[in-house]
Amino acid sequence: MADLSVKIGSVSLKTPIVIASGTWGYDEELWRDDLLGHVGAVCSKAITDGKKEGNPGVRVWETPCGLLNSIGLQNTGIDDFVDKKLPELEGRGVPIIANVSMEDEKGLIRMVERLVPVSDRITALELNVSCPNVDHGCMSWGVSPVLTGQAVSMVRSRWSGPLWVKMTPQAPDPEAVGRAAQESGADALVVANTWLGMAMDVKARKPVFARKVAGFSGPAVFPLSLRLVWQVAGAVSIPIIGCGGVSSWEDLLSMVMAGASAVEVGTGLFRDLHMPESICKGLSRYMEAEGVKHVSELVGVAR
Amino acid sequence: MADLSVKIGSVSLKTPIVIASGTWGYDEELWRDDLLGHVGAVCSKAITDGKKEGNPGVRVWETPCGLLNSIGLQNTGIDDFVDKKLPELEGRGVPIIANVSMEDEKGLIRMVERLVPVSDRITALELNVSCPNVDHGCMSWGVSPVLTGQAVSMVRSRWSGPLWVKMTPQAPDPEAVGRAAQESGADALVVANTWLGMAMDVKARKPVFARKVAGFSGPAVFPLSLRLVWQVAGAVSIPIIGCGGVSSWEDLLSMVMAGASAVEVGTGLFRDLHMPESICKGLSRYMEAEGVKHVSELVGVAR
Amino acid sequence: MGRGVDDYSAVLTSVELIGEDVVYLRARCPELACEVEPGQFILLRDPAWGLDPLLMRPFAVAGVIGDDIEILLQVVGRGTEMLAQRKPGDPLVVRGPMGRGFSKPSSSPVYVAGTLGSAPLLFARDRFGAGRFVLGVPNGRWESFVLWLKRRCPELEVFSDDGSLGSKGNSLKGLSPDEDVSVMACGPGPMMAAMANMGLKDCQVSMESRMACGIGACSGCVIETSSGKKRVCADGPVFDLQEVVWNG
Amino acid sequence: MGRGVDDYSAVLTSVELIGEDVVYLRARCPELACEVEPGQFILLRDPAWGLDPLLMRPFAVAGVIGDDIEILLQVVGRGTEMLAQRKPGDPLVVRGPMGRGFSKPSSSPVYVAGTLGSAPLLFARDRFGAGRFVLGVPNGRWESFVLWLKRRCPELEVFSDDGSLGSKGNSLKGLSPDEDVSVMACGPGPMMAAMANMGLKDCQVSMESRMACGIGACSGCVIETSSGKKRVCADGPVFDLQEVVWNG
Ligand SMILES: Cc1cc2nc3c(=O)[nH]c(=O)nc-3n(C[C@H](O)[C@H](O)[C@H](O)COP(=O)(O)OP(=O)(O)OC[C@H]3O[C@@H](n4cnc5c(N)ncnc54)[C@H](O)[C@@H]3O)c2cc1C
Ligand SMILES: Cc1cc2nc3c(=O)[nH]c(=O)nc-3n(C[C@H](O)[C@H](O)[C@H](O)COP(=O)(O)OP(=O)(O)OC[C@H]3O[C@@H](n4cnc5c(N)ncnc54)[C@H](O)[C@@H]3O)c2cc1C
Ligand SMILES: Cc1cc2nc3c(=O)[nH]c(=O)nc-3n(C[C@H](O)[C@H](O)[C@H](O)COP(=O)(O)O)c2cc1C
Ligand SMILES: Cc1cc2nc3c(=O)[nH]c(=O)nc-3n(C[C@H](O)[C@H](O)[C@H](O)COP(=O)(O)O)c2cc1C
Ligand code: FES
Ligand code: FES
Repeated sequence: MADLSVKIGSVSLKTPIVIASGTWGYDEELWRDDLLGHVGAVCSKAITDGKKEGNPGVRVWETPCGLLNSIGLQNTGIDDFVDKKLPELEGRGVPIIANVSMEDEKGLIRMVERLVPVSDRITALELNVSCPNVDHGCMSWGVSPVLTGQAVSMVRSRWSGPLWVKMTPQAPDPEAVGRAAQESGADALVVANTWLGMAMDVKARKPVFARKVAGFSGPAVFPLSLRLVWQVAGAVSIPIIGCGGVSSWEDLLSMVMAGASAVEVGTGLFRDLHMPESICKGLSRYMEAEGVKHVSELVGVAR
Repeated sequence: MADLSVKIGSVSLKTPIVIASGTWGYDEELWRDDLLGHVGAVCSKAITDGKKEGNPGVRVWETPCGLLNSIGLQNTGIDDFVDKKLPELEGRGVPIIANVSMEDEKGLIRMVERLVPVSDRITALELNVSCPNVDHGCMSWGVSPVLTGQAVSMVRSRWSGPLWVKMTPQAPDPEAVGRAAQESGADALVVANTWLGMAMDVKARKPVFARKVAGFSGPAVFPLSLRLVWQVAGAVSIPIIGCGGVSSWEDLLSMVMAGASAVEVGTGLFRDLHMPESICKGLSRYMEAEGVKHVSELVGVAR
Repeated sequence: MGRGVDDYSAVLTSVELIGEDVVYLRARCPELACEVEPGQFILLRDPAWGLDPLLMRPFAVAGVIGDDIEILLQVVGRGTEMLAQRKPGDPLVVRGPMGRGFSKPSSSPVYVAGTLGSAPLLFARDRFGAGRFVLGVPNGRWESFVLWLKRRCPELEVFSDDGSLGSKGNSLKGLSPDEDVSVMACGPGPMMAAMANMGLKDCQVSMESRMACGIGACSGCVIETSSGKKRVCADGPVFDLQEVVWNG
Repeated sequence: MGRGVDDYSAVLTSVELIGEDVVYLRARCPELACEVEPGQFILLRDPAWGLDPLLMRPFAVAGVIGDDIEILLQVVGRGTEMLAQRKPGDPLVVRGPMGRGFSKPSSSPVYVAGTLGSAPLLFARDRFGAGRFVLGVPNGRWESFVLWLKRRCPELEVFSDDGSLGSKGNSLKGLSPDEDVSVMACGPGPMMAAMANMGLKDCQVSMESRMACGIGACSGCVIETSSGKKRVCADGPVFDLQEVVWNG
């Protein structure tokens, strides 16, 4: 196997594949080496200040090559994450990215302050200003360059470790949001969270989801995410982590050639638990055939 | 078969299925009744003032459940359309929608003036301010409420027949664009043209398309289009024609329940020439089972 | 009773139409067959599919025969329709064994099934022994399914809504909260809600819900319980009847 | 020579591996078999696929036997891989007959093929009669394909780039612009560009291009010609060699 390790700023990962937030669980049986052996890091489910029940009603819906979800940030809150989850995750041998979901300023600050003392156990903080599945906060920060900049600054002034910002594809001007995040001190950009989609229950004559719209992910959205990675990579100088629909080594390479240093994968795993392994194998074969020593040599080559 | 006829403003169509611009040809053998018998109308390929060669290089690319295209408005120009194509199309028994592509004001005005004398042969004028596959004009008008309003006014002051405006999903504020089109005199909105996507040729290490980005259509985008129809239908009072990824009668019904009066279909036809027939059969069965007399009873019921 | 959480290649060894739109599948998958417990489920995908349908489909394990697992599959949509058309010898991708199954009954077992809900209960009966086995079906279109089930489970008591098969009426009539039995049930929501209303004390129910991952990763399949939202795929699918909030 | 432009249900009647990654398919489709002309093509889709792969795949018709059409298919990507795994009895969706085929040769025919380019030429040979049939292949891995073709076409002249099959070198060596022959060719772009440079006067070439609709509706498959962009699927796939702009 070729050397697949990558660096995202100061963060070293053994492969360019990170499991995206909300698509992996804390249950011990999911952390076996044969499942995560080819994964560079795992993002936690979104963490909010308080515990959240998440959304009622149907939460997942299949679409052609895609998935709509309306989980609504269900999680046990920052205190439980720091006090219970993190200690459990320790010793499982996989780097953890803490996905911190912006709701309001006070909550964000408290979450960061809770994380600072355990920063040595967290590979990076992923600031989530992009969840489309809650009514207030989150995505309404990420669509605006000014608000994104404010949110990033708030974290940056308290958090000295690696700081990733997970953008929303709903931003009318994603380049401006990316630049604002960079100028406010982000170390990397995750491009991007889910797209805004919808499904109809034609039998019931009403929208499938209680909140009507839902987050859209999976292979269907790949051409959109790739375009977004291309756009944002042209506007910033910090590393980019591509996210949205990656399901093959060709997808990963496409993102990398467009300017991403690594990718996050989510929905594809639901279909194939061994996807990270197949991606690594395909990538490795490609690199050996093409005489590529490090993935970094390929970053942005198509630009 | 149930009565599937619909009215879009003053336009009556025998079924709610319109073939989308750029996805049907002028060749005679495509106009057989067994292919178009279940189609309410056919949109012409985009018409521009002068003849256009279209884009070089790869023009179509398959993605998971989707299609990227970069045709680039290849067409023989307004004069050829009026002088040659329209007479050919006459007597083929299918209503024709003229898709007129905005490039600049002068060209648009000349095109409309050429169409006015033959307005009796054109069921509606579909103003295309949304093609993503050319460098200047078109989509740059459609992303802006102000420019969309200007373009619509220019046509409206000269064209007294039915006027549809085909929007772009790339508009940062689609509700505002829809309202601007309505206020400037549009009779209906087509929601929407293709999404902006991209593909990478990993072997060649460069983007597949010469223009890098391309228009994204097909079943993959359906959840996005449905959401857009829902949004725009909530903002305007003129009829909406849903477009993007429709490939089944359930898709059509979803669009209708979200507020569309009819749909346009394109990419789905490439996969199944008999799709309009299957959609009509499914819709008919549904209406009979549910005691629905007219499609119009279902418009917006999910809102 | 562990969750395996892995994807395996399996081979279909038998495909049999056993009712209107109901198919019996047998698939060779030794890794699973030796591990799976009654009440656990698996997810299926056809490797010949492209990326659509995208997600795997969940099915209860209806029994184990040597290296094979048994499944009863009702065609209700595109995924099940495509799966039902497969032939012996065709490959399948199988994920499992998933979820927490039935606990060993503490007194004599009673099985209560609505149509396809009989699948996990057949497996439970194989392991925990025969007892009353009550089946409710809507109408006479279920006749061949009922005949098939009866060969497998001769003590089957059949109820149908319209009386065209077995006794007319509600399959729950014969149940009483005072009996000292361990009930295991699987069927439509209203049937199980009715059981909850009867106040059955010792009753385990196997639940269904739309799933994306099936492994406990996405929180997509939660149901409401007295101790908050729980994932059907990882915390269930078997729950205590009284724990489930039926109007959640 | 009409374009049929319709989708039909066909049934595979034969599937045979005839070379490394090359499969011979025969499908019963009477509507097409009675109409199709040499040089025309069809599009294929497996009805067992979901919506992915989305588009149909184009293939030349390699012959007609009664109600059946013949196809030679090389596995090069996911669609062809999935099609190659189908078995006799499986259904297919077929669109066609598509495009404009070869015109009747005006003098004695010469067929020039690069690997799979032999498919439409086999059909042309069936209709227009035998003549020189030149085949170019890269290397010895094409041996079983060449043997298969030779049984079908005993006059086959084989050239290989590395000399491991037939004569070493360029299959075009024996061609001359002065001969009074009607050449029909199908193969990789460079081969056909080289023929254009030789100045062959009477030469029809069958072209390939990525397609979306295959019926002339999308303008996705255009190539550059001396009279502007033309659609391979509707204006071709057979063009006059001199009409095609080879660096377009
Ligand atoms: C734990 C569990 C055990 C099950 N056991 C059986 C069994 O033994 N036999 C059997 O026939 N069926 C069983 N089902 C139901 C079966 O999973 C669904 O009928 C099937 O997924 C429908 O797929 P489809 O593509 O045909 O339908 P579609 O409606 O086309 O499916 C679309 C989507 O909805 C999901 N979905 C639809 N209905 C259900 C449902 N009721 N439950 C979960 N997801 C659904 C599908 O997985 C898919 O993601 C079980 C479901 C669960 C959750
Ligand atoms: C007129 C015509 C006749 C053909 N005849 C034959 C034949 O007789 N035998 C044979 O083996 N092949 C033939 N081909 C090529 C064949 O269509 C492609 O190899 C096939 O479509 C590849 O599909 P895939 O899914 O395996 O590859 P992928 O690369 O996975 O396909 C992805 C997409 O690219 C398109 N595509 C890829 N390569 C080509 C290509 N060379 N031409 C057109 N579209 C392509 C596919 O249709 C699909 O849309 C012909 C092509 C054309 C245009
Ligand atoms: C079920 C589900 C839950 C998700 N939860 C979160 C979340 O809590 N926080 C977050 O930032 N993103 C969340 N996402 C988005 C994913 O992390 C990822 O950005 C998105 O799914 C696109 O990638 P994919 O196409 O590979 O899945 C979720 C996605 C899914 C499908
Ligand atoms: C090959 C192709 C060419 C197209 N050309 C045009 C065009 O000329 N004018 C236009 O308004 N839309 C054009 N479109 C967009 C379609 O009309 C339609 O809006 C879009 O494809 C979404 O619908 P669908 O998913 O059903 O294809 C084109 C789409 C395709 C796939
Ligand atoms: S289906 Fe994902 S948690 Fe249960
Ligand atoms: S493939 Fe659509 S015009 Fe040729």
